[in-house]
This record gives sequence, structure tokens and C-alpha cells, in this order.
Amino acid sequence: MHIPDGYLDLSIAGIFFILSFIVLGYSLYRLRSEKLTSLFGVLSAAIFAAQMLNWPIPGGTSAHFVGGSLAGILLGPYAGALAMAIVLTIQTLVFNDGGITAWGANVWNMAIVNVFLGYYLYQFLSKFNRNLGAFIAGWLGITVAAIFAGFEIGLSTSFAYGLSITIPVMGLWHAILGVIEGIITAGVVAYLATRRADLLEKKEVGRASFALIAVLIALSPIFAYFAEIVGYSEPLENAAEMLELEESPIYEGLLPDYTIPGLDPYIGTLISGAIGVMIVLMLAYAVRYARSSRKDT
Amino acid sequence: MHVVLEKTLKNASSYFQNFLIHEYGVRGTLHAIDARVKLLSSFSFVILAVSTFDLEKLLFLLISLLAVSTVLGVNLKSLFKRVWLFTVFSFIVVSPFLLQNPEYPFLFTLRVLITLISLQLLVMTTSFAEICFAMRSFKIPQLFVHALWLAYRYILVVFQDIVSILLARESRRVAKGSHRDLWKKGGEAIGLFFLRSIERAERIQLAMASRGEKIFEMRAKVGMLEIIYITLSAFIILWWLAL
Amino acid sequence: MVVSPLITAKGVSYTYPDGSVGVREIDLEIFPKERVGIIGPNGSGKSTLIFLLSALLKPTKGEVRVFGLIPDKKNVENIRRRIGVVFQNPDDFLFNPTVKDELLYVPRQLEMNEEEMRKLLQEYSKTFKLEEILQKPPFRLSGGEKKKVEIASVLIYSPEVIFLDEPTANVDGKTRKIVVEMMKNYNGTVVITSHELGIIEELCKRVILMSKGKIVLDTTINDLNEQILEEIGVF
Amino acid sequence: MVVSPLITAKGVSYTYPDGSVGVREIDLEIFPKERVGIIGPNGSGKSTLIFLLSALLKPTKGEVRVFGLIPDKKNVENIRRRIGVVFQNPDDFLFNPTVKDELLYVPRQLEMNEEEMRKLLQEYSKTFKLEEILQKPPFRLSGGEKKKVEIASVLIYSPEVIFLDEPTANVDGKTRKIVVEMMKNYNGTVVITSHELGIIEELCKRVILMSKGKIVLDTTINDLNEQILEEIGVF
Ligand SMILES: Nc1ncnc2c1ncn2[C@@H]1O[C@H](COP(=O)(O)OP(=O)(O)OP(=O)(O)O)[C@@H](O)[C@H]1O
Ligand SMILES: Nc1ncnc2c1ncn2[C@@H]1O[C@H](COP(=O)(O)OP(=O)(O)OP(=O)(O)O)[C@@H](O)[C@H]1O
Ligand SMILES: [Mg+2]
Ligand SMILES: [Mg+2]
Repeated sequence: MHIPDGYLDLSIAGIFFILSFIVLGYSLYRLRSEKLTSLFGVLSAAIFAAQMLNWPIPGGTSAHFVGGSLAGILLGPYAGALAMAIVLTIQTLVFNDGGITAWGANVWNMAIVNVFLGYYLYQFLSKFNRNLGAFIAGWLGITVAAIFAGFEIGLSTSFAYGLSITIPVMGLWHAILGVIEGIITAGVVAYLATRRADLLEKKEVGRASFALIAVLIALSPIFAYFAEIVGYSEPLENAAEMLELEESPIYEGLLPDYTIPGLDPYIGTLISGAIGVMIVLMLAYAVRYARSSRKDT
Repeated sequence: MHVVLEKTLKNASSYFQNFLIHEYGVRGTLHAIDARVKLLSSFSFVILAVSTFDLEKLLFLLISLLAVSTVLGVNLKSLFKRVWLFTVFSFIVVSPFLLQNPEYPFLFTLRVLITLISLQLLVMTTSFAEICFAMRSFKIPQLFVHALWLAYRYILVVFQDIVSILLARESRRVAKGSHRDLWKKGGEAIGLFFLRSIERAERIQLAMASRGEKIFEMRAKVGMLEIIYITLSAFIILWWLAL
Repeated sequence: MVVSPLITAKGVSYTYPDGSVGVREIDLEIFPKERVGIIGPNGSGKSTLIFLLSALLKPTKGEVRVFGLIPDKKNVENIRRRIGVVFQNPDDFLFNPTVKDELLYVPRQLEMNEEEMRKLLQEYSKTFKLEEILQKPPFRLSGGEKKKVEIASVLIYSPEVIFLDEPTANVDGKTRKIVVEMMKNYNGTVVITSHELGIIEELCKRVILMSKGKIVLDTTINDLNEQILEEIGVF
Repeated sequence: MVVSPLITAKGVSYTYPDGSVGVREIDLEIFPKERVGIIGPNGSGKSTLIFLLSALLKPTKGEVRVFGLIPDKKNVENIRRRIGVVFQNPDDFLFNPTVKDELLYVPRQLEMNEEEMRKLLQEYSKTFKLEEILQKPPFRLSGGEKKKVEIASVLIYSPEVIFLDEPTANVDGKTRKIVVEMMKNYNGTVVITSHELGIIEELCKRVILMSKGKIVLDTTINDLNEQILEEIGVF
């Protein structure tokens, strides 16, 4: 379900960065005086390992076990969100699984929507039947998270598929594969209930803050929609145009005859590209030289 | 079936384990540069890549990054090993557009490839501790970085355990076994492994307690090397804008 | 009559995925019923060699033959049945939910009958004083208890060849005696690594000395002297 | 002048969460600069006792005082800083990405200066022959190498009290000699458990015998005889 770099328009990526910062920041605030348990570490590691197995979905991103609901159930929503966010960060930084610009969106889907929804469903349903509650939390959690992911990429113009494809594709695939997620979630919960029931103690959450986060989740698609309308899909290019950098004096100074007379502009671009690369190479050698003259361990 | 499954799991685990520990032995120029500088420049390159569908701009960026990698001591072969998977992956995802708009899948995949390379310039040359340090100095909350560091360590432990347990199972597998057992025993085995990892982690927690839990702060290094690398990155950005 | 070797290694090297050299260019023959001790300083490749000779690792160069066969998918279960390996680190070895399951792991696969299994279980848990911990999960045992369980669950199915990697580390004197006694009466081939030379002296006639991944000496226990040991860095 | 004890245990019991008894009703005093050996059969509670005396586990009954203090949230970090514990199982102990990070883990926290750390690192990696593996992740080492790294990363910061749980398991003769040498010249309090009586004889004057979670004898090394050991089941 990880969205890589390049799938999202920057405006959409940006709005989800902001939303995720808010909720994650609040979670950190709630956790400020707590010590991270070994369960936290091991569960993060286990979820990390379980997410290894994934395969691509044309028209979407990928499908795999997510574990957001499980994290929410075992750690509570705040620590669960933190655990998932950390798994996503390590995956981005070590494997490139999930983009760095898409980090906000990925955290939103898997660490916030999935965790909070899964936690809440389990708390509500486990009053009636613990295992069924865990199953539904696992299944619905991943499906809704996938629908959010589908919405984000579908709304982005860089990703050529429209909403009418991405949402059904992501949603349906995950609704089917989510059954496995549900089974695993219920299985782990049932297993721990018999061996280490202390790990399943109810985690307290404030009602008001919980409601606020729910509202944020519900409204997030609307924020994203407006961000897409307002934002430029290619802000940097627009910035370049706005600054009229293409005709700027700095640039002319560097390469006065950008369109060398008699050459067609395409070759001109090619040449200036080549010159750029040459300069990059020279600078790289300069870095290497600086390294060889610095002595440290 | 279950034998194949175990084998796959073992291969996958050792594969990912290698991913997690980079070649600490080989140290190129990029390794020496301050992690914060690398973090920022890699991030900028990613932004550049995802901000355009211009073939010229993308090619300029790709060739520049490859040039930087070669000169500054990133092995192109290992770089390729780390980026091919998600590149192919992305191509498959957008391949249905091949007939309708043949340029798009290639440009799209090229963008993804560049973002992957940009990040690898950081990941392959920086230890995880340095990355954590860089995050701390960008004022990312202590708790988050601490959790990141903790999880990273447990991931190493868990992967190592998976590999050794699978070897142990192999050493005492004297019959092929039946498929029926897969579901019955498989679930139990996973649950047990999870429990065991938790209790092992509890002991590692003791080891950390006995030696102090403060995540260490590394010293920043900013010198000529960093300044020239910043210049290099700034040049790439400017030229990209101008192209 | 010429006895053919049970296990042969020809030009065997093993390099770990990260590039560390485990062993290099090993040539070795082990004959039926031999007692072989492998000694050498830490990191000299003893454990790696055991994994290779027991067909758990595939050499990156060269060839290992076990019972005359090159291990492959088809024959591997058969080979495993006839070989027992006691790992150096019991945590890498024990994976069953309880000590009892651990002991019976192989007997159950061999589909022994219940009565036979009950007897074996009783015998081995008595010998190794495991009666009180039979229902405990192995990861909740003390260091030496783990090692005891490990040794017992290999000896219980009487493999033809036994590899013991540091059998006396962490175990108490009593258990050590029992292991020595059992190995003395044992009717198969035994390969032992140990940093405690005593057990090698008691059990093995042939001693192999390793250093930096290579076999540097293959001799009898009587020809071993302090000087050689010191040179190689065992002492 | 009356010397007050460094560590005291009064009526200390520890039961593991699953109900297994680790130790029961321990009364013990350890004085500054003492060398204490703890021996006893597998599962007799030695490791558990070390965890209790080093303030890593909280007794389920009774009271442990370290440096005169009852460990609580506020003082525990200070207490632990003055104590070094070498765990029985190095896999439970090593958690840093490289051997170098492992060795410098505590020095970095103590904010030593670079020069000092460089020197320490050089000294200890030379003594324990770790130069070639400094950049390796600890979990990719051989059994004995792990133990060496563990011992080195505790000795490197010279704590006032050192607990060594089976320091000689899996390590080669040379390393064993080095450890004995270092402990002989060491200026603090040392508590050692070992199944190898040799090292206890070489280093400790006082010996504590444990059996089934209890201290059954607290005596000097000279008063220890085979008969007692055999009775308790050490041999
Ligand atoms: N998993 C691994 N990955 C990489 N290198 C390894 C791994 N295990 C062992 N090594 C290296 O291979 C070499 C041989 O290790 P091995 O475990 O065979 O030594 P050993 O002789 O058994 O040592 P010991 O007496 O300490 O048990 C060592 O240099 C070690 O660092
Ligand atoms: N994590 C654990 N959970 C439950 N019981 C445990 C655990 N660790 C140890 N025990 C039990 O506590 C008792 C004492 O164990 P301890 O590790 O202290 O023994 P020991 O004297 O160190 O033994 P060894 O010589 O084998 O190291 C044993 O009966 C053991 O089974
Ligand atoms: Mg070994
Ligand atoms: Mg112990």
C-alpha cells in the first residue's frame, strides 16, 4: 500500500504531511511521559518483517499485510500510530519502500486511519466477541486505509489513473486480501490472550481528542481536494517560470548562447544539459579532493 | 509447499538483513559528508524529480546523480541492486498506459528511478545512527527518533532470529511432512516466535538499562567538504530550473 | 578392506554473504566411528566447518560429500536423519513450544509409536534432569538448561554422526560428565569442537587445529603439545 | 573501622512471571573490593541473583540495597552507571550496529572526549584482538567473538563493581588468560559465576554455593572440597 515518490502531486503530498504532523505530534505529546516497551520494539519489527511480502497492483500501488489495526489493539492508538510511522520511516530510508515526499500520505493511511479505526472497531466490537472484533478491525482497517491511498493517487495528476479506477482497485483488492489481514490480527490477539494476557490490557484514550482525530480523518479527503485545486501540480517549474529564470541574467552569464544560432533548440538543450553534467562532474571531483585533504576517522 | 515457504522466507530474510546493514567496510567520499547535508540534498533531488515530466530535465538529473555516485564512491552495481525492484514495480503499475500514451509509462518510471537513486545516495553512505542524529538536529522530537532507533535495532534482532530458527528447523527436518500441518503448526510457530522475541527484547532492554539508555549524540562535522557538496547540490537544482 | 570416508570435503571454502571468510580451502575426510576434535581460537571457522560438514550450509567453493552423496533436495531429509548437530548457541536451535516438544520433535517426524516415545522421553529427561522443566517453553530456561535440552534432543534420536559445537559451554560439571559418558559409549561418529581441551582429550584421538579459516594441523591427541597450541593462539 | 557492605540482600526472592522460582530467601552481603565466586548446578539461580544484585531486576520479595540505596526510579541510573554486568548470553547484551559502537556505547554517554575514546578503543580492541571486526555488526560474529566483545565493552568503562556471568564460556584459552589477568589487576569489586572452577580458584577467595534458588554455603575457596560439591550436584 506504500505510495512511492512520484505518484503524488506535491500539493497533495504537502497537505497530508501537515495532517500527519498534527495527529502524530499529538500522539507524541500523549506519550511524552511513557517508556517505550519491548512490545513496542518487537511489534514494530514484526510488522516490518510481515510487510516484506508485497506485490504490485496495476492501477494502484501494492498489496501486503499492513498491521495497523494490530498495532492499535496491542499498543493503543497513540503508541500504535507511532510504531507504524516508525516502520514506514525505516522502510523509506532503508528500502525506498514508500516515498519520502509521500511519507505524509503513507503515514496518514497506514499509521493514522488504519490504527485509529482498527483500535476503535476493536474496542467497540470486542465487548461482544473478542476474536470477531479483532478480525473486523483488521479487515476494515486495511480496506479503508487502502481507499484513502486510492483517493490520494487518483486525485493526483502525475498518476494518470483517475479516481474511478484507483479507488475501486485499491479498495477491492484490499477488501479481498484484507480477509487474511483480519485472520492474522484475530489470530495474534487470540494467541496472546491465552499466553500473555497482560499485553492486551485496555489502553485509555481521551474521548474528546479521539473525536477530533476522527473528524480530521473524515475531512481529510476534502482538504486534499482543495489542495489539488489550489496547488500547482508542478510548483517548482512554475516557480522557475515565475522568476523568469529561463531568461535570467545569471543564466545568460553562464551560457550566453543558449540557443546557439543555427542549431535547433532541441540540440541546444542537449548541449546545455551536457555542459551541466560536466560542471557537476567537476564539482564532484572537487568534493573528492576536499575529502582527501581532510583527515578524520 | 511448506518447505518451499520456509525456504522463501529464509532467503527473503537474509536478503533483507543484508539490506539493513550496509557495507560498513567500504567507505567512499560520500560517507565522510555530514548526514544532515546528505539528507537535505537527497530530499531536494527527490523534489526535483517529482516536479517534472520533462525528459531533458529528468535525464540531466539522472546522469548527474549517476556521475556523482561514481566519482564519490557509491558502487553502481550495488546501487542498481537496490533500486531495480521498485523501478520495475512502478513500470508494471502504469504499464496499461503503454498503448494509449506510450511516453507516459517511461517518463513516470524514470521519475521513480531518480527518486530511488537520490535516496540511496543518502542511505548507502550513512549509518542509521547518523541518520537519527541528523533528524535530532533538525528538531524532530526526541521520542520519535528514540523509537526509530529502538525499532531499527529490534528489526536486526528479529531478522537474525528468523534466519537462525529456520536453519535449526532445517537441521532437524528428517521427513517431508504434510501440507495439513502448515496451517496448524505455522500459526503456532509464528505466535511462539513473536512471544519469544518479546521476552528476548525484555532481556535486551535490561542490557540497555545496565549500560544507560541515552541515545548518543554524534558530533557534527561541517567543513570544506560539506560546503563543496552543498555547492554541487545547489548547482544541480539551479541548472535543473534553468534547463 | 579399504574403509571409505563418511564425510569428505574437497577444496571447500565458505564466505558469508557480507564477505567475511568463514573457512577456506578445507580438505578433510572423516571415517566411520571416528572421534574428531576440532580446536582453534575464536573466529577460526570451527562452527562454520561443522555447518558445512553437516550439509546445513552449502560451500561457496568446493564440494562436500556426506555418506558419499552430494546433498541436494531429494536426498537431504535422508541425510538429516542420520546426522545430529548440537549448535553452539542453543537459542539458535530451540524453537518448539515446550521442552517436551523439543525432545520429541524428531521422534514424532519418524513416526515412532507412542510407547517408544514415552520411554525415550522418560529416559532422556531423567538422565539430563529435565523432569521439572518438561512443560516450560525453552526460551524461559537458564543458559545451561537450554544447552542440556539441546544436547538431549539430538542424542534422543541416535543419529549415526553427531556434531557437538561447544557441548560443555554453560553446562554444570554433572552434565558434562554425563555427556562424556554417553559419548564414550556411543557407537557412531563424533565430531566435537571445544575450548575446553579436557573433553577433547577424554574423547578424541584425532585432533584438527584451525586458524583463520584454515586447517593448520591434523594430528593425534598425543602429538599435540603446548608449543603448537601457543603458536596458533589457542593459549 | 567497620566497613559497610557495598551490596546487601535481605530475604530476597524472585519469581518469574510464569511462576518459576528464580531465587528464594537470599541473605547476602558483598563488601568493597571483594572477589566473590558463585557456583551451583544449572538452573540454581546464579544468573537471576546477578540480575537482582545489579538492580536490573526488582525482587518480588525482600530488599536489595546497592551502595546503601534501595534502587528506585530516581537513583537507579546512577547506580547502574557504577556497575557493569557481563550477561551470560551475549546475544541478549549486544544491540549496537557495529562492534565499535558497542565498545563506545557507554564512553559516548559519559561524554568522554574524542581523543580519550580513540585511545580506549585502540587499547581494548588490541587486547581482545578485535581490530579486524570493529566494523562488523555483532550478531554476525562467532560465539566466542561475541563474548569477547561483550566483556570488552563492559571493562572499557571501568565500573566500580563488575558482575561476570560465565565469562569463560565459548572463549578461547588466550582470551581466558587475558580476562583472568585483567581481573587480577582490577581495583574494584568482582562477582563471577562459572561452571569452570579453575577461574573461580584463580580469582576468588570467597565462594557462594547455590542450589535450587537458595544459598547453601558461603565459604572460602580453601574450605571447598569435592565432597560438598558432589553432594550439591555441581559435579
Ligand atoms: N553470520 C555471520 N556473518 C558473517 N560472518 C560470520 C558469521 N558467523 C561467523 N562469521 C565469521 O566467520 C568466521 C568464522 O566464524 P565461526 O563461527 O566459524 O568461528 P568459530 O571457530 O566457531 O569461533 P568460536 O570459537 O568463537 O565459536 C569469523 O571470522 C566470524 O566473524
Ligand atoms: N525468563 C525466565 N522465565 C521463567 N523462568 C526462568 C527464566 N529464566 C530462568 N528461569 C528459571 O529460573 C531458575 C534459575 O535460573 P537461572 O538462569 O538463574 O539459573 P543459573 O543458575 O544461572 O543456571 P545456569 O548455570 O544454567 O546459567 C531456573 O529454574 C530457570 O528455569
Ligand atoms: Mg563457534
Ligand atoms: Mg546462568
